[in-house]
Amino acid sequence: MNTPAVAFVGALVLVGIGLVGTLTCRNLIKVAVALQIMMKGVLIALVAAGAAQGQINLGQSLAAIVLGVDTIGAVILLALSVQVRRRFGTLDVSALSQLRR
Amino acid sequence: MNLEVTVFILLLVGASLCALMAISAPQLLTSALWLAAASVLSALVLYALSAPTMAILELSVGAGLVTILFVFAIQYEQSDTPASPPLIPRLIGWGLPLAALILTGALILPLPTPEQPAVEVGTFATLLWGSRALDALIQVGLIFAGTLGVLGILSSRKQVSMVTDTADTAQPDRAPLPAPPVLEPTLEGQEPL
Amino acid sequence: MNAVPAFVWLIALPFVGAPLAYFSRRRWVIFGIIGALWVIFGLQLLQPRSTHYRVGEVNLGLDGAGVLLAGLALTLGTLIGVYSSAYLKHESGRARDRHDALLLILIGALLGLGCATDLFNLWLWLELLSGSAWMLVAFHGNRPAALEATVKYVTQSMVGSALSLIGVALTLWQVGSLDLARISTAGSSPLLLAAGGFLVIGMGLKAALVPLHTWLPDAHSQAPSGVSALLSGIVVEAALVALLRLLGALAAVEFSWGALLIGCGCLNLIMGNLMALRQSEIKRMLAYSSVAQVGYMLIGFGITALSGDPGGAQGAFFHLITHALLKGLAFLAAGVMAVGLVRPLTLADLGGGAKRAPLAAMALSVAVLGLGGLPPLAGFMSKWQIFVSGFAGSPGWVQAVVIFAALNSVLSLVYYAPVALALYRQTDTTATRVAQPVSFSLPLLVMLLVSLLLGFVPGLMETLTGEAGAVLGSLWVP
Amino acid sequence: MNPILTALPILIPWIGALVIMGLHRTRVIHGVAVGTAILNGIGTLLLIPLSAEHAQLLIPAGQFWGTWRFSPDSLSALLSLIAAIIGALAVIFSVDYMHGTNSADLKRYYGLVLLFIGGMSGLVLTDHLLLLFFFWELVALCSFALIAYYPHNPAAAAGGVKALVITQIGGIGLLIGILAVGGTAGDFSFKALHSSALTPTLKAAVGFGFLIAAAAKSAQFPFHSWLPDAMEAPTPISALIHAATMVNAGVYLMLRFYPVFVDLPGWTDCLMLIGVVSVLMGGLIALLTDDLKRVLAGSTISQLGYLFSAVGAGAGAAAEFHLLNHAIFKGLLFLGAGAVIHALHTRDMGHMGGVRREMPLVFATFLIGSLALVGVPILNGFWSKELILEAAVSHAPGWITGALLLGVGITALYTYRMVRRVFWGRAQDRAPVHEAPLGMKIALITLAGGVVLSPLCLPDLGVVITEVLSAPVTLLALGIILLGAGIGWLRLPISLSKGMLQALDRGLGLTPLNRISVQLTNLSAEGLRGLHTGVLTLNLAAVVGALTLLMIILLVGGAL
Repeated sequence: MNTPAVAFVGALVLVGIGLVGTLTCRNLIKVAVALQIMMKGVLIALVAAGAAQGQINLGQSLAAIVLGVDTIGAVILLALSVQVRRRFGTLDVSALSQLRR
Repeated sequence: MNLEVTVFILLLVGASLCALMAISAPQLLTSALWLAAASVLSALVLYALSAPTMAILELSVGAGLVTILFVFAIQYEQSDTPASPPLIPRLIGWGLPLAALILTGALILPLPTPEQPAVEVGTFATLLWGSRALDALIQVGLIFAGTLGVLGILSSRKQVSMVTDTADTAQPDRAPLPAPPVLEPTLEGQEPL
Repeated sequence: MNAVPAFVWLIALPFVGAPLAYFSRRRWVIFGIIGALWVIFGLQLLQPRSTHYRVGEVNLGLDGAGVLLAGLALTLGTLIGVYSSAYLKHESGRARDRHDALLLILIGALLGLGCATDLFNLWLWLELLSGSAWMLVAFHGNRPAALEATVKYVTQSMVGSALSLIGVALTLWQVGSLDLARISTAGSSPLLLAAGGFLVIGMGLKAALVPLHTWLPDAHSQAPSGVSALLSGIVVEAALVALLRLLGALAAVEFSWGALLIGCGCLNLIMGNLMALRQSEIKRMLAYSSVAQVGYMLIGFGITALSGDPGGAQGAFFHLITHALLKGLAFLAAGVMAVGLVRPLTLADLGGGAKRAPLAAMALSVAVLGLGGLPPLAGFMSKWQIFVSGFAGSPGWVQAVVIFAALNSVLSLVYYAPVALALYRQTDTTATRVAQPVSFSLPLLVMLLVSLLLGFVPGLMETLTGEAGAVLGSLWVP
Repeated sequence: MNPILTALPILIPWIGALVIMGLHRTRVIHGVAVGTAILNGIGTLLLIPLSAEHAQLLIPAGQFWGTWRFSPDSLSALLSLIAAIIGALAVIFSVDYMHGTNSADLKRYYGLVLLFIGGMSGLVLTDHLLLLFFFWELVALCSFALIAYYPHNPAAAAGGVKALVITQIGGIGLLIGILAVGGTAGDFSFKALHSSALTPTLKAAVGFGFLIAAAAKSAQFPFHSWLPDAMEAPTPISALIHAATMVNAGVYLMLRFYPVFVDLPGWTDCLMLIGVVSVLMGGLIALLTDDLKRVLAGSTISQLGYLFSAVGAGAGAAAEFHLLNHAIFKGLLFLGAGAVIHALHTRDMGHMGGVRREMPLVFATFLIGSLALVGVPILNGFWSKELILEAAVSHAPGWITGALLLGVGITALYTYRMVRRVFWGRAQDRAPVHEAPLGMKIALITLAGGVVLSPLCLPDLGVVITEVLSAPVTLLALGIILLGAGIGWLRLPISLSKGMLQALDRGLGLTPLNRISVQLTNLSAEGLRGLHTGVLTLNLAAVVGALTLLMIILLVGGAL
């Protein structure tokens, strides 16, 4: 196995850990942390895919844009959690379940 | 297995461990710091993949800016939510992603080496600002939308004090129907069909 | 560099316009920009189709499907812009400016999405689309329910984005390019198969495939009514078109994507209908019914993917149009009905609706009955086209699916019919007619008339849907 | 004659409906409605010469629709006339019946009635399968809205939705049939059904699809349960839609396409079986209920069952004749019942009785209608029912004839019971009532005249008379009628066996099946709603679960 392949597998593991985090964490901010971990995995995966094709700079530029998008997502999610804390008094996602059925 | 691959594996295992710590740490602040650590290690992975620009970006934005945001949000909240058990059984929470991962692995491994990798023309800058200029521009639009949205979300406290949770539009002709003062939908206890 | 075709301006204008609308703080700016968009769109229609424009390495191309999406986005966008003038009358000026700017960005994202021919570009447009949609759902961020809906929408969307990006990375690994045309010539490989899987989940989340739909009923019922109309009418469907475009590029992969789509369609139908059956909140019921209606489109597109016959896609595109009109109409009318209510609009509140707001009542009942597929309303005509293509020369199980879908439209009548009934059975004797502002009645009237017209003269859209269907059909030639 | 006149029976009522939408004063609305209905009756008469000269109205309607073709023949002219004339009488009747309604509700009422009358004419006149489906659904929509007409009655809303849903389920049969025909022959004219492109399997699908649609529309077993619930409609509506016209649409469909499907194995047997079971089921429903209108509804199911059996036995002409007669006498019975209900403000026969003296005209006309329903000679029901029985004797298996004869007895029994309970006996704790007003009288007398005179329409009346009078089955039927009425007169302890009858009704009526399927749908809907927990974590778990599942599918499907 060459290095990009190793990196890609590692990236998938990171995405998997992120998924585990979104499923096991109850705190909204921790869910945001888990999403960040997923995105780290995605960045590595994109760059590794570019590297495998000898197009490392293509992979880099895609990853740079994804990094921007993902940062905006994180900011929005954090702003939302600030608001959630204000309205619901807690960050526990189980409190956010009034829209049910 | 040569040295290069070993270094890679070590870095990735380190990043994964940090990630695991981040999602299992009881304190939010610890969690954010572990995330920063994972970010630094992934930046190293990126560097090792000979993507130095991206590594620097990840270090500054991913490990720096985002961590600051997280810490800010956590400090702002001052919340020390005690660790509560997850909402779904741990077996599912761990098992489902693991199963997805294994199945994906079964599908794609071993990752084939492309037969004739294209020879790349241009540097990171020319690619980002030349070839993918459109994407960069769309990203600017996204940043604008996100900023507006965050402004909206964070400013809604003022509206509450002004409008006091009444209605989205007021129609003076029609008195509001008797309703609970809260805005939660009343979904319980419906009449059957 | 070749001459810049008109549609590039079409895409660019909203991004210039959005800050302009936000910072100028004048409401007419948004209408000016939308008017300019219409002019450019008209000019573009005069030009030959499938024009291309390169920005760097990324190709933009306007084909039949793009024209259809653009036309629909502009129509709905204009009407909702008008509608919101009255709907947002009591909001603060800043909030309204924000709404307008985000609306423009949403329209721009829809226009761009229709033109994308590059996988990553497609993903990014979709991201922009959902980004502006999130923020519009969060418009009533001071309400806990809206906040909750936004949190779910954002989080689930982001998981979807991450999963689609894994698909993008896998494709890049295998093909070395992200151009959809290049990908379609790459042949079959397990990597592309896995990439397809990740992309179906990631983009399917935004297109509300069951069981990835859980964000939809919450978000669509909590957004302001005009925004719900846009979200249900076109945003979800645009994601579906994006998904189909990239699946079309993966057509050479040895897997029956068509069967997968049809299967998902059946799931969407039954799940959406059964969930909508017991809802008492009108907007939530409409949101669930969108899940079901996406099912019809999935079946239509799936038939094309299965056999390469463009008829199914044509029917699905027609259904996309009629659904956008009817569901948009239903949400707008429900918004008019809900005026002055503190809590969500329920079925019980509709009593005497025909007396209070005759036009809105008419619009809502035509919309729900049309969605339920009663001939000769537009909703029947589009379902009919899908059924016809599914029946002619398809394998037996597809015909069974068609019968299943037809049965489902009866099921949907069980929850649609009471809405129409409640409006006209005037239990609320105290109801008096409430004068409606023009900005409420005008969009309702336009959509009502157009949807009625489409029911009686379904041929009107034939060129449009035919071209769009042919675009998707050509990808799936066996 | 100009073929454009063919469109009159559709256009006159629709234009009238549009005009009514713009009116405000109730008196004017009544007037315009009656005027339109009468004008429509006259306009529809033109169909007789038009059908004689095989007029064809062709309207090119674009690529999707093809050519709209309206071509009246004797069958469609007959049905269109029934719709127009009974429609006109129902509208005249409504002037009194709907007296005192506010103008908004009245506009809705007359608008829908007129829309319905036009739709019904369109349904029988068109020669275009898709257009047929359009009219088919249009009349269902009108029926739905009119059943649910009364604002404060939740049973009305439920009955309306039930009728709509059940006829829609049947409508799928029609839809599938049309899909198959249009998909293979590429043409929606009725001729396309004869196209050689239709393979035998496909043809069978079309035939049985149409059969399901017809059974649902005509409230035949096992789809009959909507008709009794539809009795929440205003009574003129029950007379018009649920006795005289719309329920006949199914019979029309069968009559129209009988030549196409007669060779399908099992098709005619199925038709006869449905008919026979409906005859008995309907009779049972009529026998078991205390609600006057439900008795009539059960009777309608039962009489339509005779029509189905007759079509199945190949006696198309007899079926057409009975269809006409049934429309007249059942329309009469419903309007008479409406007059009584209007006066007494109840539908429960337990609270009636003794109306005979107070409403002599209503009583006389109702009696004529009842005798015709039972099949007493020389009234119209007698001739057509005997013709059907005769056809059954010669073309159907013996047990079917037996069941039909049993149905004759049950008819006599429940009719006797109904007339006795409403008109004889003592007036129980109720205010005295007066004879029906003028508009009602006009409608009742006209229809009663029709009951006596309609056999005269038959071109070969002499042949029919000799045929019927010489057939042994006629005597047998008359004997059974006497027996049935005698059981009623003796008041034999039906109540003792009522439990048994109810069990039979429940078992055969598939009410449990019906209820179970409704409950199953509701339960699954409720159960699924539980799945939407609204908890983010679980939503995300569903996403990851879907990813896992899809990966399994891809692994398996990609390996194949």
